[in-house]
Amino acid sequence: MWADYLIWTFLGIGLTFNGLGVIGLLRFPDVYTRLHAATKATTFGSIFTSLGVVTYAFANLYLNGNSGGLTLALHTIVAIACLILTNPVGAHAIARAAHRSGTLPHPRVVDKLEEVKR
Amino acid sequence: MMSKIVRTQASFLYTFILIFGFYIVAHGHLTPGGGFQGGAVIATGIALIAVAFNFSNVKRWIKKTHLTAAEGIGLLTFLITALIGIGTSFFYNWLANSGLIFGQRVSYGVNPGYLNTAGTLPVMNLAVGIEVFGGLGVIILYMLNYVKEVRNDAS
Amino acid sequence: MMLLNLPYITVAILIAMGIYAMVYKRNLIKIVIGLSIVESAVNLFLVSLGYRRGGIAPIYTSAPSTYMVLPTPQALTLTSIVIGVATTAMLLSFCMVIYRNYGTLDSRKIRRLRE
Amino acid sequence: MRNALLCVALLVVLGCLLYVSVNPGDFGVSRGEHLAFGEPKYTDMDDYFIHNGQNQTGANNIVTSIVFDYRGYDTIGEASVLFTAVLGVGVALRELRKRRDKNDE
Amino acid sequence: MMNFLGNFITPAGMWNPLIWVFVSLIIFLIAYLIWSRGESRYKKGTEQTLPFLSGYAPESAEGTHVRAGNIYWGFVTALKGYYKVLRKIHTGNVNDYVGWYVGILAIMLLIYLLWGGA
Amino acid sequence: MILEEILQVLILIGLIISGYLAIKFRDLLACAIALGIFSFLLSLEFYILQAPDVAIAEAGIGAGLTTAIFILAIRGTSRWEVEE
Amino acid sequence: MIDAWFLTAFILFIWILLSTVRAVIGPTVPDRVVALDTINTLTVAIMIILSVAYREIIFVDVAIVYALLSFVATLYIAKYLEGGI
Amino acid sequence: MIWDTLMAHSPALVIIIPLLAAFGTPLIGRAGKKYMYTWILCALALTELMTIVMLYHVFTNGTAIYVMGANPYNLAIPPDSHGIPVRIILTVDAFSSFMAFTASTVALAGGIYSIACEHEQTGQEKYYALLLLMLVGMLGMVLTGDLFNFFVFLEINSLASAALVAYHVDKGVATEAGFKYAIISAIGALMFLFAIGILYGEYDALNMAMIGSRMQFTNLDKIAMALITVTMAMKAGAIPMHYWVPDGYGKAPGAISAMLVTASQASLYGLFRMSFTVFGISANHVTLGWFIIILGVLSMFVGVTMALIQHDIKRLMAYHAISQTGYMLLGVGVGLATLGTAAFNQYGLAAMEGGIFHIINHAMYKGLLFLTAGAIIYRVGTSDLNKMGGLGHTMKYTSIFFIIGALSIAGIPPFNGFASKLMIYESVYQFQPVLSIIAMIVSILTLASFVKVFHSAFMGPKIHNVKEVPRSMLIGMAILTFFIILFGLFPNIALHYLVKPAAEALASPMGYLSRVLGGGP
Repeated sequence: MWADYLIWTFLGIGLTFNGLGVIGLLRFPDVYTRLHAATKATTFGSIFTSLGVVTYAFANLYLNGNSGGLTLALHTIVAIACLILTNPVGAHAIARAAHRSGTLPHPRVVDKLEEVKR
Repeated sequence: MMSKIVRTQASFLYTFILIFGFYIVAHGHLTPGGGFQGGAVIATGIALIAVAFNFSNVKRWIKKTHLTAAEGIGLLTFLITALIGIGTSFFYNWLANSGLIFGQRVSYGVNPGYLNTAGTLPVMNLAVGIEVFGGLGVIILYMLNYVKEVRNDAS
Repeated sequence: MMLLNLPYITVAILIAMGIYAMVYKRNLIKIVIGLSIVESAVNLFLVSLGYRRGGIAPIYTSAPSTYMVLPTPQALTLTSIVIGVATTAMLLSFCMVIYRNYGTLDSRKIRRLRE
Repeated sequence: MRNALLCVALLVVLGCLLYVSVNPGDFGVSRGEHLAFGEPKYTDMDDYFIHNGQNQTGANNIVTSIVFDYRGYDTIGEASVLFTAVLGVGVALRELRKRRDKNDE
Repeated sequence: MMNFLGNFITPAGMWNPLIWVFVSLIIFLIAYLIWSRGESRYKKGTEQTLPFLSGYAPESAEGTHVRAGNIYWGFVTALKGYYKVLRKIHTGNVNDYVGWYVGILAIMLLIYLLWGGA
Repeated sequence: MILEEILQVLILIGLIISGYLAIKFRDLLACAIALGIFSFLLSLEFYILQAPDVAIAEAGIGAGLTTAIFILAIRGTSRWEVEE
Repeated sequence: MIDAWFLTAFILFIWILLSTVRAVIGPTVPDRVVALDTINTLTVAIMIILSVAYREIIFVDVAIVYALLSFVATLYIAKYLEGGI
Repeated sequence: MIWDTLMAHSPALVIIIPLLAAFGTPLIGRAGKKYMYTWILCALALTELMTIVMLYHVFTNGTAIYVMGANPYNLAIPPDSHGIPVRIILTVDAFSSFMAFTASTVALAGGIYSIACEHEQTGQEKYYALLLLMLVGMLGMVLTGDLFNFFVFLEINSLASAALVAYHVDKGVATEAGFKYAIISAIGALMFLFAIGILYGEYDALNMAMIGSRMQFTNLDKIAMALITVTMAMKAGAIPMHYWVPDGYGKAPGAISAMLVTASQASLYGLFRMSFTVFGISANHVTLGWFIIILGVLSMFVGVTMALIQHDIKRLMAYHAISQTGYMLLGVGVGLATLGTAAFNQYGLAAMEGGIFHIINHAMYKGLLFLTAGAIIYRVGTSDLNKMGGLGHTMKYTSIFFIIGALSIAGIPPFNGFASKLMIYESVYQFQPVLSIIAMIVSILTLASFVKVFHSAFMGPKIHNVKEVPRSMLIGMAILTFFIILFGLFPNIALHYLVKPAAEALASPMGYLSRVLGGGP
């Protein structure tokens, strides 16, 4: 069934990216890079796992005629939208707070934000 | 006051949280959720506003007295809704299966759910939602106010 | 059998941990944290009491089954959660006032009331 | 001394809680078996709710129907607890300014 | 119908508060009679009420008052060891409050589990 | 079904770890964060135990409000467990 | 047979446990907040996946609430670190 | 007709009235203080009236049950439920209504007293709302027949009490006391909830009668029993867990100290109710009874000896409150230890009557004493006995009230303390002479320490230039004094109408069970 393969593909992509994000969170040297890896990759990955769910829902709707599928897809899309809306803002706030609280980037070559502020 | 990005997003998300909280409250008898959960969601919206914007502005927008009044009114609505049933007994569900508003009959078993059912439950959900929203919101505001005051005194 | 009761074992460990924090930690906020852990553990206990293997959530939707988990513990847990947040908020506000008056959160120093 | 005694007490409490969690039924008294996770033995009250809740209250969500109808009295107590806590926070964090002025007098 | 003014029956017998009040009133009456036959020349506010302290002036009004901390000094001193223990366990520390609760809980758990059987 | 059970076991272990962290940290802010993680995992456990009502309540109150209240309280008092 | 949905949720949870490691060792508070944020995102993903696994549509509501609200906690911590509040 | 309806619905109305008033108080308080005072006093008086109506109802018709939300209000068991109660059932037997009467009386006196006593404080509408909520908590605890509902009202009671203990925020120590009280009661309540969870898990019921009838007394039940009894004893202030009592009582506003006594007694009610009704059918009475007796004796003795060395007037009285709680525990414990044996009818019931009678007596005289202490602090400004003296010159009424309270607590006839103490002494003597002798010694020491208070506060030369306290405070004290003298001179009234039915209701758990589970309206 093509729907199943699509779903598995989406889930696989999502899992991979989430895993990459988490590995980045673990392995990167300072807050900013960790933040980069964690937020970007996990948001992306979560979108893809949720897309798998949406695909499942539409497949259910069109192939099996299950009317609950539409609700599921709609709610999932709302959840993804919330993630997309909130995650980057949270990341931004953390990065700013980390900078302001004096956490330094690890191999400190140049700090543009500090220069701009000055 | 946080950065402009956060503020913009907060002012947008606040409406969203409000709508979603109201959805949770109103669908309390059909889907997971209900008065407490919806009220807590809306109160978190207040917490979001309180953290994202300058506190002096927040103080101007959201008055503690209004929240306390909302709390009291919600509780009184809840109590009086329960009290109306005292013809039979306190907390009697006098609207259920009566055919009036919220009084539609449901048959046992699987159904997609209709908003117009469950008697006094939606009313109580709404009342408790208002109460919890007021209560938790006012707790956050009290604490913020106190923290600000302490810091002003220290400086 | 042992493994299947794992939620209860977790509850026991969490309660013991929370009480440990309440008895041994000197910081008032730490004590409140311990209390809140105990409270969460009790909530978990209540919810897992009502679990039935293979049951669905006690909500009638389009799900075909009517073999549901027990609803009463969930209702009790809702009540207990709100009570917990109320208690926590009040205790923390007391902590703030105490810090203002005493200048410390150390429970060994906060004992003007003794004997 | 104090620490050792408290440790013993904590361990006893933990032991009893663990006993609660792994209890396989008590010397042939069958009621105790209920605490096995996922297999409640006696469910008569809850089955009543599950089977009659929808007819009696009209709510699809049985939990809501319990919270607001069958055990509505608890709910009003809970709402009062929240109200109490708000009042308590308000009492504790009352206006400081007025108090300071009074102290100055 | 019960008798309101009747006897108050205890396991060992009975007792009636009204009779007691009556008797004590009589005793007070006798006491008053004795008191009224006393020296009538005694006047308040004159020198007669002042204590005679070998010619020294009496202490000020505040000084003659026996303060609360001094009352039962002997009793407290006699039970010094007992009070020492009591003072020691009243630490006023929140941890100890919870600790005592947990301790009693543990003891009671043991006792009930060992001897509480039906 | 076996995966569900293992998932549950893992969540419970995570609960114990995060609870331990919430007690262990000396930085109260970190404690609040650990308590937030605790609350997440607890909510996930409720979700798996088929209690969505409770999960929503725990999500709304445990994850959002309690953390906020704790942080406000830490701001009103002091951040470190042992001052000096 | 192993359900693909449960398998996904399971692997996602392993990621969560790995992020918890960062919360444990993170040298500074911002590190821990990043871990919290990651756990939050992954929890939302798990909840969406599990709602399909249990064939319960309404469970997605919980995920929405999560996605909306946990962000507030992050903001509070961030503002604390900035020295706001 | 209306009278019948009122009586039938009185168990619900008793709680609804103060709850409604409490919810409305912050709204009314904005209109003005006069309106608020009127509102509060009306609510308290109405509650008192409803309690008396309920008392009458219970006295004439036997144990009343009220099912929340059922179609006839007294349908405990729905016809299609195979004999299990599903809703929350208020079960009001004589003991419950007796406790409700005590609580509302003290609350009425406290409410009137507070009007003058707290008029300088800010946030008064919060104070009165909390006072009403505390009353609601006590009433809910004593009226309910459902375990979880008991827990909820316990929480209301403890949170409201903690907030009120911390009411004088400007003092600083008050907040400390409030914090301690809140934390200890919170952990206690959580353990109680855990016990409820165990019982629910085993028997799938939350109704006390249902649990009592299904009780098998397995090891799990023993654990639950330990959790419940220890928590309740802690909340009642029994000795090894009494530390919050002097802090909380000592730093609370005067009227609140008086109400805290009643709040502790509501927990005491919980202890007795649980041990007699829920566990009493199958538990080992002797173990449970001796547990309560030992707690009682310890409380009596340590409480009074600690009180002797105090120099803070309210702290001293708080230790006496602990010591008097010991009498109640002793009396009822003897009743429990002999329950089911021939000795019960011989002296056990009398001991229980004494203990229960002591509850109302203690609430009245200790309430009065706390009110007088509040009056002294209100005028003098300090609670340190070392700095007092000569108040009797000017505060005449207060000193008279104090004398009455002090003589009553020491068990001097003709005040009410004597009657209950006499019953306890005599019946306990037949059970175990040593206990009775200890009780008498404690009584003597009580008198001694009150002589000390009276001497150092009211006697001696005039040190403070103070006036008599305002009239509302005097009225509050007079209400309690009225009951003290009434019960002292005519103990048969209380004994016949209040205490005997209460003790008999408590001693017959089977009656309770069959009333609830008997089915039918």
